[in-house]
Amino acid sequence: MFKIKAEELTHKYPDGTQALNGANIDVRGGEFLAILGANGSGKTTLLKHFNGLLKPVSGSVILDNKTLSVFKPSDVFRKVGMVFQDPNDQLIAPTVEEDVAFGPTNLGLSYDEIMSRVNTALELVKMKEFAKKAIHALSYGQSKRICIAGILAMEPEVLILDEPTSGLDPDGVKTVMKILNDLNKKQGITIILATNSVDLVPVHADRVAIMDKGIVVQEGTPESIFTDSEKLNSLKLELPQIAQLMELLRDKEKLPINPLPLTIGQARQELAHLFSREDNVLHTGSTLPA
Amino acid sequence: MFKIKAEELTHKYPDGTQALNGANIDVRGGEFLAILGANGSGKTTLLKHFNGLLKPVSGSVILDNKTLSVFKPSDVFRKVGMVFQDPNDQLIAPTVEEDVAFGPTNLGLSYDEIMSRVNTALELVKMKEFAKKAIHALSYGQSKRICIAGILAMEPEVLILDEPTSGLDPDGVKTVMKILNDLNKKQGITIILATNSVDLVPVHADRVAIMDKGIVVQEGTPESIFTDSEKLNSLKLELPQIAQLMELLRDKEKLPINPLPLTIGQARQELAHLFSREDNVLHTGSTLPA
Amino acid sequence: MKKILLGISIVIALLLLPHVAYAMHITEGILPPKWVIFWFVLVIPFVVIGTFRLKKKKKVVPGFLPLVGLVGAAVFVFSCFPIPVIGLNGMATAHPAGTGMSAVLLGPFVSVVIAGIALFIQALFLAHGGLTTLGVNIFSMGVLGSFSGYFAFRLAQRMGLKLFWCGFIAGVVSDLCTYMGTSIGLGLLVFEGDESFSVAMMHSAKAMLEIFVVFMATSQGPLCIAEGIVVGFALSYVYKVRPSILYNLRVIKEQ
Amino acid sequence: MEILKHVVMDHFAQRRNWLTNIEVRVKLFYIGIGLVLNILSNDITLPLLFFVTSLILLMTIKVSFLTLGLRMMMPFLFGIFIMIIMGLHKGETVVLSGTLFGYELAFKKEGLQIGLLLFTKVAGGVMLMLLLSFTTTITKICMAARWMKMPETLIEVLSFVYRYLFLLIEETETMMSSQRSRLGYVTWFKTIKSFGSLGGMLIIRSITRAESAHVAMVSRGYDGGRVLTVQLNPLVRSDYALFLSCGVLLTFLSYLGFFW
Ligand SMILES: Nc1ncnc2c1ncn2[C@@H]1O[C@H](COP(=O)(O)OP(=O)(O)OP(=O)(O)O)[C@@H](O)[C@H]1O
Ligand SMILES: Nc1ncnc2c1ncn2[C@@H]1O[C@H](COP(=O)(O)OP(=O)(O)OP(=O)(O)O)[C@@H](O)[C@H]1O
Ligand SMILES: [Mg+2]
Ligand SMILES: [Mg+2]
Repeated sequence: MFKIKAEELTHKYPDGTQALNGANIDVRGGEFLAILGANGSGKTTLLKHFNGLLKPVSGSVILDNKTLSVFKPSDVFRKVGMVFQDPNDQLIAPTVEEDVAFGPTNLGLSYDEIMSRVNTALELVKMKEFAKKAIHALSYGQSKRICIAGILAMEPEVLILDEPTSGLDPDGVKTVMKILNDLNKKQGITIILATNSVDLVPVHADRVAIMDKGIVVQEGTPESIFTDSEKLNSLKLELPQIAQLMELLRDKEKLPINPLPLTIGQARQELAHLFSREDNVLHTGSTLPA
Repeated sequence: MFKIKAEELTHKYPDGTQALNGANIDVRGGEFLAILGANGSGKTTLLKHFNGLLKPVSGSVILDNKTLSVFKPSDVFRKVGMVFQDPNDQLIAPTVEEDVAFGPTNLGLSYDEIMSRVNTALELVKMKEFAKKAIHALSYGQSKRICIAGILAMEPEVLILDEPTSGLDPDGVKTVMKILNDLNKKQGITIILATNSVDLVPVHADRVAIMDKGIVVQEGTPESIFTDSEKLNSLKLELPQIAQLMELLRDKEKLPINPLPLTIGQARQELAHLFSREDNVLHTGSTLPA
Repeated sequence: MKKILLGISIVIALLLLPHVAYAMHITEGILPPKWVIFWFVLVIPFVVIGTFRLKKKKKVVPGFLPLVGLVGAAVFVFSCFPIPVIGLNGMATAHPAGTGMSAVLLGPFVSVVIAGIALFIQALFLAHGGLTTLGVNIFSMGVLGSFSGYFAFRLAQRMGLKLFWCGFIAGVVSDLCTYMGTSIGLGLLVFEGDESFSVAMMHSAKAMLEIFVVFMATSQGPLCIAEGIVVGFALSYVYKVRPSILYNLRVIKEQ
Repeated sequence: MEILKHVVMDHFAQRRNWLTNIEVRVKLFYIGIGLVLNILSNDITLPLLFFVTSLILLMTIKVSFLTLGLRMMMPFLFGIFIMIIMGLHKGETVVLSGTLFGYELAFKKEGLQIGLLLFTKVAGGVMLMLLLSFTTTITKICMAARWMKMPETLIEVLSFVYRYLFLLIEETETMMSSQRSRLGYVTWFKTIKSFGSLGGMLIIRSITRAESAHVAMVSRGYDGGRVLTVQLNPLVRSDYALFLSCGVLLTFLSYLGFFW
């Protein structure tokens, strides 16, 4: 079943930029979808349609089998939470606790309920001890996590993130991605994430969609998307580092690698396997020069 | 010979944050130095000392064998150009041309000289046809290039860049890094670059420095720095993807890989080599299971 | 018959008025030359003093120029907030004047300059206001709005009110004065040279009052209050999050 | 913000066409004279002429009616409003009268005529202004202003406002979206409060941006000198020819008795 779905979405900004040109994408409940695409390909625009921040010029967004337009805005926001790229755009209250409580308060919950949600959300992003801190005293990675907590406190069913890892150090990237993975796998939250880091995608995403000039040009499992570097390059993208290496080994060094490993784990397995097979192959007459 | 050098730099922000704690680093003329470090480790603060934007509380910056403080500010800015992380902070004039001309004008050049520098700089970053465009009508990657052009027009000897690739798509990253590489190799400009993307470093940098809590904790060639993932992880960094794979192959699959390849090219060579050697090794009795 | 016609025109007028008030600035082409010259002569001293102050301050505080430019842009954006208000015509959105805010942050003279620039851009980009009417618009929004807002704020502060209330009063007063200025500008249009001065004055005053009442009754009355609250909240927000900004701009004294 | 999204855009002026290519000083000169003649005129012909000519010129560069309509809406409403005021306050011959909430109202013929004239002046004047703004970027106007020896400081502030306006609009929109997506705009009071913190964030934003812009300026050698430097090309013969043709046109119009 589809949780949320875009059908032939087009969007034109008031200045005439045609940012979406008939984008189609289905997102299943509980899946982790990554959206890739060059700068300006329409990722952010598409994401903003998913929670109704932008209205399509034509086409529609279907959430739980109903068009988005029949929902009350507040119901949509409750179901679909969005984390923007720049945490500074998003943290509105002076302290961490107040900020995370902002959404639940507007849901009209009781004080106890609000506080328990704030606590749970802060725990999920591992920032419990920062509850009383002032927002401006947080580091970049920390503010990112508070943004996520602020959305989690509204207990959304779908979590949308726009480039959640840009500007973070490798450790911060790992932490944020780990949190998202846990939310996805343990809590069953559907996650849609737009990103420019191709290396992250195969590790975390169940499915990938690639956007170009306002349409979704390709979609599928990471394995089916990351097969051909030329196609990707024409879309201003590239294979993950590991896949680039493996492709070279396959095409230039003629190693029998198939399918293309995308993650470090897969590559390790494949290579180990190859090395062990060499054993047998070599005895029956290898052609590799010494 | 050292082009620019930080000696025991300490810096404390007015609010009491001790951002630098005695940082030492030497940069040779014509080299390409990458500075790595976790969020908040003091990279930006250090860079801002190199062109005198921040004054050290103690310690000193040496440029061409003289302390920075004996230079006139305008001379420092002429020699050391800095590109900030957010292009919107750096581009202040309303059009591309005006903005690139801003630096040369402040150097007190003649109008013709200014215009010829503007043209050359725009050509170097391949943005000549955008000269008359309004800054706000540029895409992110384009504005990044204009930032670089604006500094190039001042014909600096040292170019400092703070996370020049964050927020760019893979193609944009390639383009910007290519421009920097050309400037470094062809024009002999010394480049200092702070970044969070470890994958870029071994491909482009001659030397790497790692910062932690306001000091430079390690420095050396990429090969000497990227040897040990545990050490790096403790600094909130990680090995480049390729190196991570190779390390696993070395440590877990017991492949005889030494030194650790860091780039795709190196890894390809090493693996091809290994495969061909297997030939010989295997005949003399390999231990890998089938 | 006549009654019906009148009724229709009144209904039309009532429907239109909120939109007119929404535009707020006097449109290009309305003022005759003598009033154009009159208003320009009246506001030029303020603009000149403002520019002069800016220039002097720019030398002393090197970062002052980008500061004024950016705060100017921010106030422009602020003045485009679609604030929902309830007026005669039901629920509508209206836009704050914003000069109260800029006067509090940067002082009244610089605020006049900023208002002038904002009006110039609005005239070109939005066709709100105009070029020949720039004078009268600078008078109402820039001069009246800034000075009244600034002094209201300082007075409230002197009286020891909380920052929120100081901002509130500044917002309300500057908004009111801006509309008063616009009403004066429009009312003077019915001023006739060939009547005796006092009669003509009476005439214009009546028109001014009518226009002002109409403005207030549609949506601008409630807007005053709303703008006051927004300015008050905005200032106290800044105070809570980054008080140093207010200290540095000398909006409030550091304890 | 809708209002900004729809109209604060200078992308028409960014395009290249024969109108944007005309030397900015020539354009300013023409529009300036047009605006002055417009408010000087005593009957509706000249304003209407300006309205129609500008409209036709704008059509040649493919500005859509919708765009123009959106921008003309406000001025037109203002024009109607002013017609009502004039109708109520000027002249003798009453054509319509009645009471509203006990308040005497009487429309007079002469007043309505004056009002109509004013209305056409609004149409003509605003269309002239749009002709300028659809074909000239603020940067060009800044350059021309400098050429006319306007105070440098004013021009610099104008260019800063222009440079950062679009960025701040965009950032404000994102901030507003994130407030909205956490239900910051559900009741009137919450809306007002959200606008308050939005205003506060906007102030903080602009001031930190100003600080970093200043840092960047300093690192590019700024010490209180000029911000804008690129100059206009000197006027060439064709520009003078255009200037001159204006003179000819004026004489011709005055010969036809347009001004008196
Ligand atoms: N508010 C806006 N007004 C006008 N055009 C816009 C606006 N926002 C985005 N665009 C344009 O719409 C297109 C799609 O933009 P969008 O932000 O969706 O791209 P993106 O894929 O998110 O890019 P990035 O990787 O740089 O974030 C771009 O050409 C962009 O310039
Ligand atoms: N203007 C400032 N005032 C006070 N503290 C600051 C200021 N700028 C930076 N800091 C603090 O100084 C420390 C070093 O900051 P710096 O910006 O140099 O880190 P960085 O290595 O560039 O981090 P990032 O990777 O996030 O850019 C951090 O703890 C930061 O919070
Ligand atoms: Mg985006
Ligand atoms: Mg930094």
